[in-house]
Amino acid sequence: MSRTPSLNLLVLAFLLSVAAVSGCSDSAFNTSFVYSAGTLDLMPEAQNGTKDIDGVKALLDKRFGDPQHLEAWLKMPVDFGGTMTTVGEMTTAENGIPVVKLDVEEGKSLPEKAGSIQFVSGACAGETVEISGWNAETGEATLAVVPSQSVASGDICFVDGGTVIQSGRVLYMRHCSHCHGTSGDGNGPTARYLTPKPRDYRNGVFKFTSTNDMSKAAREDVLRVVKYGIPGTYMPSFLLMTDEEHHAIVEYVRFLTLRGEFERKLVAELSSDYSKAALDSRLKDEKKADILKELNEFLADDLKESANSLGDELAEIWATSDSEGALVVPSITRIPDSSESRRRGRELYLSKALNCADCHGIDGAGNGPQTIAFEKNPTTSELYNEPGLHDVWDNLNQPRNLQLGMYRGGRRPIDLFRRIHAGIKGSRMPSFKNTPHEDIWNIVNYILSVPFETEPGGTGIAPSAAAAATVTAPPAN
Amino acid sequence: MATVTPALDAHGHADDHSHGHAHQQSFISKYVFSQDHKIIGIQFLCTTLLMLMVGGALALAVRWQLAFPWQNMPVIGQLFGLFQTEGGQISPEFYTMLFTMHASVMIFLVIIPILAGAFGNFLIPLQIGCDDMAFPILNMLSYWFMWPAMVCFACSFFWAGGTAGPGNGWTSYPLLSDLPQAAPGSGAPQTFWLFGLTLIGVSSMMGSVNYLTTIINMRAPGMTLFRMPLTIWSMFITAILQAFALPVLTAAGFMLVFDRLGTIFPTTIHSVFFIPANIIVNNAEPTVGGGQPLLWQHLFWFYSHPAVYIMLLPAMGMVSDMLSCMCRKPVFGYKPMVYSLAAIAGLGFIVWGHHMFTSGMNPALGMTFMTSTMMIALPSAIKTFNWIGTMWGGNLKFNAVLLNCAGFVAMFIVGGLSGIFMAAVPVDIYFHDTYFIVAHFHYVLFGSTLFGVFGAIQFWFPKMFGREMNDTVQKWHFVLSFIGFNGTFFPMHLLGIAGMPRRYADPYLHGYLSHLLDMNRFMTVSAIIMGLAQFLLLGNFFYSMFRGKKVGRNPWNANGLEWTAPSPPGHGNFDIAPIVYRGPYEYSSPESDALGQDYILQTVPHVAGIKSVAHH
Amino acid sequence: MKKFWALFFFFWPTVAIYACLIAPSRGWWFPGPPMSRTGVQIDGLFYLILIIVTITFVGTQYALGYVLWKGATKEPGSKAVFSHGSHKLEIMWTIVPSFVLVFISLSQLDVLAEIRVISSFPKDAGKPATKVAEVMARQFEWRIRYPKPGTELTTEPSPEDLYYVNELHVPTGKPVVINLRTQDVQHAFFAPQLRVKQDAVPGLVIPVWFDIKEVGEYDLVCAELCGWGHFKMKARIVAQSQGSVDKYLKQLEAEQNEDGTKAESAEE
Amino acid sequence: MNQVTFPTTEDGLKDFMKIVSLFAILGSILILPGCGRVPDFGGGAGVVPDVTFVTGDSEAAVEAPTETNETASNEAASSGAAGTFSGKVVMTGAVTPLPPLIGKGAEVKDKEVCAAHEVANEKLVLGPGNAVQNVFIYLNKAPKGGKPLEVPAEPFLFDQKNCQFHPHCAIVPVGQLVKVLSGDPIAHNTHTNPNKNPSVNSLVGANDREGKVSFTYKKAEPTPFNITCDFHGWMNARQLAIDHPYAALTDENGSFTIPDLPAGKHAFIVWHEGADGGYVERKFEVEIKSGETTKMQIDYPADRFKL
Repeated sequence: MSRTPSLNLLVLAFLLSVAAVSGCSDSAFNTSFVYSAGTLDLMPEAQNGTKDIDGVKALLDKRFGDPQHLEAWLKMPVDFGGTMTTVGEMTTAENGIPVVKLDVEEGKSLPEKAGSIQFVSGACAGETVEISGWNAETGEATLAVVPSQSVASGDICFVDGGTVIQSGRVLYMRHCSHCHGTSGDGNGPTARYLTPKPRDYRNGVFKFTSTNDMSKAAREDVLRVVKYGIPGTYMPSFLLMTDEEHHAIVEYVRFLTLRGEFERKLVAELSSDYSKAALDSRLKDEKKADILKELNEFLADDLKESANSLGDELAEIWATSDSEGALVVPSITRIPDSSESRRRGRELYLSKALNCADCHGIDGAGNGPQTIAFEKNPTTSELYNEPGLHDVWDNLNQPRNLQLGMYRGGRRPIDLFRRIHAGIKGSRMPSFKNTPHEDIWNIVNYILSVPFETEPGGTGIAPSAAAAATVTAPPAN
Repeated sequence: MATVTPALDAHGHADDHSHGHAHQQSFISKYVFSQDHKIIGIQFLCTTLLMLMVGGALALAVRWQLAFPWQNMPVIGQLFGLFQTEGGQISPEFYTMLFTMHASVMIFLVIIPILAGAFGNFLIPLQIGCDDMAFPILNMLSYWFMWPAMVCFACSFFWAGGTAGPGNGWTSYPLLSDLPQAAPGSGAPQTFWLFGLTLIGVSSMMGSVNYLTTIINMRAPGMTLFRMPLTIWSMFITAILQAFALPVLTAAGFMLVFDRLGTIFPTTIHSVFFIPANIIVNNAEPTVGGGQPLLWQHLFWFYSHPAVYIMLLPAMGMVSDMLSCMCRKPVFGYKPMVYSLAAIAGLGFIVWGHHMFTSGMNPALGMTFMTSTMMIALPSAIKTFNWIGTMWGGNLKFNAVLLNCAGFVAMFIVGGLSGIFMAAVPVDIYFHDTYFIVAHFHYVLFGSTLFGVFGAIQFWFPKMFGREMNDTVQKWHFVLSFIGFNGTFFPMHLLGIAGMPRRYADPYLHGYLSHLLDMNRFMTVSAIIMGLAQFLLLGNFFYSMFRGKKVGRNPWNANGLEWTAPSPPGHGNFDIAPIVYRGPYEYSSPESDALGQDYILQTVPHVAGIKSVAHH
Repeated sequence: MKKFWALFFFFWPTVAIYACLIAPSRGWWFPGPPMSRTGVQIDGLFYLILIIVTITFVGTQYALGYVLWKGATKEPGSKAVFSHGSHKLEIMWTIVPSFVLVFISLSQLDVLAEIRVISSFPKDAGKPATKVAEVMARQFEWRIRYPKPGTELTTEPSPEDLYYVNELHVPTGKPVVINLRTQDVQHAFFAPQLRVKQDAVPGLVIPVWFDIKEVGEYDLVCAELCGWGHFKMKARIVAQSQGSVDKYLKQLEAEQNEDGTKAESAEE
Repeated sequence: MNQVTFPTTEDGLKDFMKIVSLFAILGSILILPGCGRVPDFGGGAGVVPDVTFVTGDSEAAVEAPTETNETASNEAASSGAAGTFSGKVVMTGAVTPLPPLIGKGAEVKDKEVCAAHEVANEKLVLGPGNAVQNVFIYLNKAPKGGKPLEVPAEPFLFDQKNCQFHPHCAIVPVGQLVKVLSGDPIAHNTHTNPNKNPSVNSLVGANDREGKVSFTYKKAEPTPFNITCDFHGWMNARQLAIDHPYAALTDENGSFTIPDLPAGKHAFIVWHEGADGGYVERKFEVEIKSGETTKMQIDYPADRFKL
């Protein structure tokens, strides 16, 4: 009888340590990418497809994988890391171990060291083979094992593929995921406490870009945000990472963005006819069986085709956005910052032709009439619950208070020029690309002087620095 | 003579009539809403032991993150199923909540109540020889006020599904704790936390008023102040500390609450005690106000530094009692012990500034606070030497009680010495808010106080339940806890010297800290050992409560009054109202020799008769 | 078994001391030698205290072990010494420590004054040390504001100031002052290698001075809980010759006035 | 003399406690190897994911789209069998015409321009006999054997006057240039919210008659999308980008005509911005006979209309 409590205690201790150890097992808590609300609004058959027909989820996962097993979709404009080569000829050493001669396209060079090659096309596509010997000059790789299938010349294979995206994933999970979420949906555990909300990459929209209004963000833009943070938000500066780390993170963010946008495009193909809502209304005068039949046909050919064309579109727009052509470059150099130029800038700022004050307020305090007006959600054309301007993420997104001297997209004149010229993507700030660049420069000069005005809404002439207290003491609105 | 025999009976059998008064009580009034100081004390003890495990679990979660940053967290991670998509990793704001709640639970729900609440309640009437506390109902309330406090803490932690909770550290410095938008859990959870704090304050205040009155007014005949056991002295001084320091904290707490309510009722309540103007946090409107955050630090530490001694003095007193019993030897320098207790308490009120050496406080203040802080090391030193002196030449009984007391002394030395580094301002400028601090206060609060408590639990267990705890298990518990403890906290000194700041969820981001990961792993493993070891204590405690070996009134052959009462004492404690003839530490005295034993109860009259009887 | 316990209490302080002895070789010690003058002084004081403390530690711990050993080796049944203590001893171990403690605290004062008392800030060639920059802490980064080259730092921003984040460039070999302030909650400016730490308190502008001996990069971290991202406030202090600091500021000024067209022309 | 006796323990208790304490150690030691393998953790930051390269598309799939287009055009060239679909959309049930959005001289933003004339509410424009204007009737996909879309060379002019878009509704062939004009002395911004095409949000200067702002739709849209002016919340227009010629918009008499439809069954989408969910009919089945004109009336129940 003196045993019973002892047994209980044993069991307790046992459970405890088992729980502790099981917490460390590999299987527990595998990280996963979440699907967008749009996907989950589709009718289940559209999401999951059937055994042999891919639904949206399958189409997505086959091209992007999950956080433990990333898929590198070659056509995506992302530097996954590694060197792409083609198999020249394949010889066999006396010991029966095959030696592969790898050719790299002109301009590129083979890496000094190489650990493995991964075949992308050919018989053994998807197979990764360790390299026992490597000659960087000739590109001869002695394979550690014999590939399962025969390797034909012309097969494409990667040398040490995916290294960048790998370290990007690791860095992202350590530094970014708790706000931006594992899948870049801006909904990590910390996100709920932050205003403004962390960016949801999946719309493929980044606010502060150097590119023109119809382009996406360039690598450079994402890099700037990572390095210097966004003043006035919780996005901190990660300046002190190495260049490799910066590069890896930027590429992984691009990867997540493309995944999200690809998902959105797939959903756009289906949502009008096969969303849950559409299904309900259709069931009034159609039979479920017919709809399913139709859906399966659609998934089987139309969507399968468009999946590829959509991928090409994405690749194209993101690639071009990264090119010189997309950059916003002023046609004239900055108008020298003079009181005259500022006065002109203020006139333009207040003019009905440009309407800046409508949102930013006549004294630049970000309190224009638009901020108290109720507006409609442009897609559903329903009124928002709270007054003020909203962005494409449906978050309240008030115009900047220019008196604080905090410039989220950067404080260089060129940054402000680009904000005005290209607008702020995803927000209600329109593009002023047709406004003469001279005028834009005048406005820039005025805006830069606002924090130092002697009295709010003044002439925009900077006082002596001593009177510049308005930076830290803006009039409470 | 005959009247004292039952009291003399070493292996005495509890007499039934001592329980006389207890019959007509219902179960509820006897064991739940009891006004009997013993029951209340035991209620406190069980509650705090439970909370000890809770706080420990939180600590282990913290250690987990430090050893395996951003890896999925076992046990707790699975319990709450946190952050599935994040792979169950602790998110940074949850980390801040973990260490905040660990400190809050351990300080306010474990250490303060277990000393004053549990042992203060149980021992004061027994040791000064009265039948109960001065205000039994107040006493009962002081226990039952802990529950709303615990509920408040629970609310603050589990608000919004387990990942909210105050994340501002137990010191909750403004503005972080003042502006709801400043940090996760600075909203409702922080307010709950403050209410919980206030309720705890109410509970301890009730307790201390009670202790003061009881100790001053209800001592048994002959129990002069300098015949009181050091336990009673320490409880007495602790009660004074609490009575004077608590109101300040309560006031500060309400000031903070009013500041916070300002954001909810901007028109009615809108104080800005701690809020300066034009602060922009989390993209909110700039603040209005002309408050001063430093004010909170002054008010808070004016309570919380004395509170450190509230968390230590009773343990010191109890250890003195236990040591002298286990060494069968009077306490070395009884009066110096009393005076140094008083000195610590006195100085404790004028050293709070040493928590603020880097806060931008006037340097002149820094100098005075440095000197007073240095001085407070003196009485502590005296006590240490006296404890060693007590053990010297003693007839040591190597049981877990003695070991825990020795552990107490050893750990207290470390904690005291590391304090000197922080007392010196220039050195503290470097050590402030590094792990050196963490090491220091864990050595004082865990190393000293808890080892003292572990001993005390075993020492007075027979008086509580009439049974004894298993000594072997207690020894296992001691050695595992001791090794685990030092393995966990001694390296923290080195981390501090290496400049690792506190409250970092991921120190290894910083180049100069990245090599400390392995050491942190080692510390975490030690912490886990220590944590598991506590199950031995609990197991032994509850097992012995029902199955332990029955013992008589005085199993340790100690001198104190409590040992003349039956085990467990019935309602009203003593079967004969005790009369005190001498101090509590007369072990191995000539008189006791005369009785042919190495102890002599305080109630034994020293009439020449006894000697002569012995001579025949 | 008794002996075992006595030895146990001899054993652990020995391990502790051993750990401390090997610590520096394992990198469990200061992050490099002190790189500022006050840093050197602080380390000096630390080692002074360390010596005193170590002696006390060894003395008391082994005394504890010793009395336990005596108790363990006492033959069973023998009587304990009956003593209520000794006045001489009490007085002795009251006086001695108090002298030591007073000595320690006095030895700190001048260094403290030099570090904290503004009136005793070191002079740089007769003039008060130059204010090189304002360091504005915010959740969770350090925003640095330099005066336009050739101008004085103003307490509040002026139009021509230069801004950067998480990287503070200062000249070596002479005392420099920064204005420390915070935009939101409380932070602390902690440069481990320089042994400099000062809280940034909301509503206050606190001048902090230090002088860096050698050119190099030194960590700058936050040492006061400032929210969930406390640990993210990773920055560095870049100590350079005055010349290269000026060069850096010139270049920063150029970048800051970048109007996007120069780059163009450069390419063509 | 009576010796002080210290507790001795019953053996059972003793060894069970020993087991437990051993367990305490054992348990914790188990945890070491358990968690030592940091990189192997599921989830968390430590995991290095494995990366596989995928081409994503099977060859067949790649060619598929081009192929179908060709067939479409080929058949169109060959087959002459075509008919016309015409008719009118009529609202059935109790109809109450909508009050104007903005009365003349009403107190609105930029009233001197926007309230200069009455701004009618074009969400529901009724013709004689409750005929409904601005209803889109179109096929969601080019039919087999249909004509290819010829894109008009001249741009589509999208004007705005008195804070109102003109036209309110339009069908814009994919690839046609859209020029945004303004006849107002104040700034507007044209903000398109398409589903598949990139969104445009650009400022339209005052009295911009040459259409500085211009763009083309690259893809067909499943439904007409909303175009707004963020300065004047009430302004909106609807446009349908489409990649085949088989779409029509009802005129002020609610009537429409879609010529050259290949003979056979067709399912038309009937869409109106006022209809609940947009669709008046998701599938309006029509049988087209070669060389004939199929006339039909499409009923638009008033209760489907939601304000």
